[in-house]
Amino acid sequence: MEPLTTVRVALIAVFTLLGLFFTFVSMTGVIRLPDVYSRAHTASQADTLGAGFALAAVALTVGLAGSGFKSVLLLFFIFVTNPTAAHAIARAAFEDGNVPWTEGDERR
Amino acid sequence: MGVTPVADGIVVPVERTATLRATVGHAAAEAAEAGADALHFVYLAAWRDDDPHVERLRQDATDLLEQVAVWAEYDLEDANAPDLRIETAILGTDAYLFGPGQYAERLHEYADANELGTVLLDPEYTPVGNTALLQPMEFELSSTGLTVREAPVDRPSRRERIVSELTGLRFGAVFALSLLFYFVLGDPTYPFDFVTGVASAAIVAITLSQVTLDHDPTLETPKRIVRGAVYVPVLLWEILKSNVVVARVILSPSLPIEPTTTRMRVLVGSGLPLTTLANSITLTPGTLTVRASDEDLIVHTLIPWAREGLFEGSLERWTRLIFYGREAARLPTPKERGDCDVLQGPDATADLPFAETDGGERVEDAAESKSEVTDE
Amino acid sequence: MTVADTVVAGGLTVGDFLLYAAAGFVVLALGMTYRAIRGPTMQDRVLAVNVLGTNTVVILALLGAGLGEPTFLDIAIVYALLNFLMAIAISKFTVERGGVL
Amino acid sequence: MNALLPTASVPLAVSPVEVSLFAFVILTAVVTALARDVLSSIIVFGAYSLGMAALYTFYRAPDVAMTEAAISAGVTTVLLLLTIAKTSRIDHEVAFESVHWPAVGAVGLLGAAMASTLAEMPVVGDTNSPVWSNPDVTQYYLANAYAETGVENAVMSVLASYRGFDTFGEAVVVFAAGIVTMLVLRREVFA
Repeated sequence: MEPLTTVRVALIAVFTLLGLFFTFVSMTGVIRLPDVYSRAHTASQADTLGAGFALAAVALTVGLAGSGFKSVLLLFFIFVTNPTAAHAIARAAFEDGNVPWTEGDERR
Repeated sequence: MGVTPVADGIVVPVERTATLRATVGHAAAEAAEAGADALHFVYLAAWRDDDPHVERLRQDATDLLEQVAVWAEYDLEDANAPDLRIETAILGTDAYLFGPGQYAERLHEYADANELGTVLLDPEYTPVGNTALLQPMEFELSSTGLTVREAPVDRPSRRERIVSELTGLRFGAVFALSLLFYFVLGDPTYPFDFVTGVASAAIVAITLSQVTLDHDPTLETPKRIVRGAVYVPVLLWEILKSNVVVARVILSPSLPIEPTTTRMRVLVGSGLPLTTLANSITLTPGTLTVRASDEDLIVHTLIPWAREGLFEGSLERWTRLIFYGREAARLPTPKERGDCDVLQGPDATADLPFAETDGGERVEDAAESKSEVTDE
Repeated sequence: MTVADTVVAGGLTVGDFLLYAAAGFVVLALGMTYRAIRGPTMQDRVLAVNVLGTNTVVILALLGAGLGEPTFLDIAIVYALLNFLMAIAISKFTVERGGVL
Repeated sequence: MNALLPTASVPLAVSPVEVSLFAFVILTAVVTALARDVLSSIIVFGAYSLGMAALYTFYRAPDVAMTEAAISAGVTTVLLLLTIAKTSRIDHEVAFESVHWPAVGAVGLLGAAMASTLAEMPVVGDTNSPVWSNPDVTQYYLANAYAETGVENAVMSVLASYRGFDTFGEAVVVFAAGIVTMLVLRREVFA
């Protein structure tokens, strides 16, 4: 294996695993956290980062010259749309009169 | 059906709508003014008594009628007519009601039986679950000899005008952007892709250029893009840093979170700068923009560390740098300006603004939902 | 020879590795469906499905890279946009019934 | 490059991706069927469509996947939402329907009967499947389709002419949909 390929393969592995890790954090958060607002935190953030790492790994595998550019474009989309969607959902909850959870409340 | 009833009472069919409170107020005022001797509120049920699981629906209807009666009593006292009789009833529980005709028929029967002459309608009332059927119902009612009126209450429109003026520059910008997007995915040297690309971009530009941009692109635009490009790595680093912190919090068994809602007055323009800032806040873990209106951001924070970071205002400064240049970025932090409030928890400095979320008209709604939430 | 075919260890190529990662993402998606099913509020469900959508996009991209089919990325882009549309439409719907479109 | 077709380099019949995707799709399908609240059902159905489309993509049918995503996850969701916006929504105390076991049994039996034929199906991309190993049929169609049916597109000639009875029902549905569309449009325009 050429040294450059070794570095690239290593980076792919690291990025994929990081992506899996942050998506795992996101899933744990979505399951564990007490209300829709705090769940929206991990859903929008940890998940965006997880997706970002995984897509970076994909871009490295495919190669930027060819279709890799598309995964960069995809990454851009996710970074723009995910927080917007999370905001829309949180705002819907807020306008529905959902009171944010504070310490001592029952878990929902 | 009998003789035309004497016009000395008002009947109002009710349902949970945004204009119900105002309708009740109007009905009370009208009844007091006309010297009517009874004010009736009826609930036309879409279910039958022998349906399964109907208890909850009946309870809901009863609650609503009680609430309406309380409002009406209060309003009548205000109008100096505290002796006016208020009656409530649930109608139509013996059969399913289909179509506005049957709604009108039930109302007419009830009005006859109680000698009521006027029907006052909530403009948002939904017979058979559909506002569009209100007019057919009014028509049916008008042929029964009852006086039918819609309460003159408006629902303030929440939709703003989003269509802006069409200029050549905006059209060109949208066209160029969509064409670029198409060519990135396709192959511009291949004639088929080229032609379909131009056609699609033209369609997009014709249909959407009036809603996509509300300012003409200027010489500032490329500068903003360059400064934005500088911002991206900074933002990525912030995201990574705080993601690690939040991941530690979420994965720790005791789940040490302290969620609070905060309000921050930010000094960026509306439109794209505000969107950028709100999205950046949402992207950095621990903070989530819940509402963004004018210059007020309502931000939900997961841990105190994130709240402190938010009030330091570095994201706000970056947004100002991107959109207005370096001089604009020098300003005191929101904390120093005193532009931030904590809305929940022991450090609360202001109330949760549910009342003002909708121009004030949904105060009751918000209160209702609040109690619903705590009931669950 | 492309990067996807590079053998890492024990006959496992980078492509295979990415496929296993995709399977891992699907397993995480399964965990996420708990929230979509449980709720309790409608917004919780929308949130869960939004996260699931992002996951699907990632899974598609990983499949594309792992199987050597770059066209999958085009599908992933369509998904990302649709997913966004769905989240916005449903959130708008739950606040303002019938306010979609 | 040597694409990782199941027959080429992966000896096992199913890969972990398939297994997990199937689990996901079946779970969401069951929840869609059992949820009592229409809105929850629609939302979970959206998730189901996403999983289904990923599965189609995995089986190299990107066109079907694209349609599934656009129609099922996009258009259908919006149409269903509009529909319930026009009708009333009733709150349910119970989140799920009770399971009707005889129906489950009947569906299960039918599914099992269908599944029993699975073993006879060729693997995706199998070069020993009749289409490949015995190319006479394919060649026959390619050579004679136009002369015999007058349809220029060979795929269409098989679909609508050689297998005309198979696709008769489909053609009726498409025809009906076309008529309805015309009727609706006419009314919208002229009434």
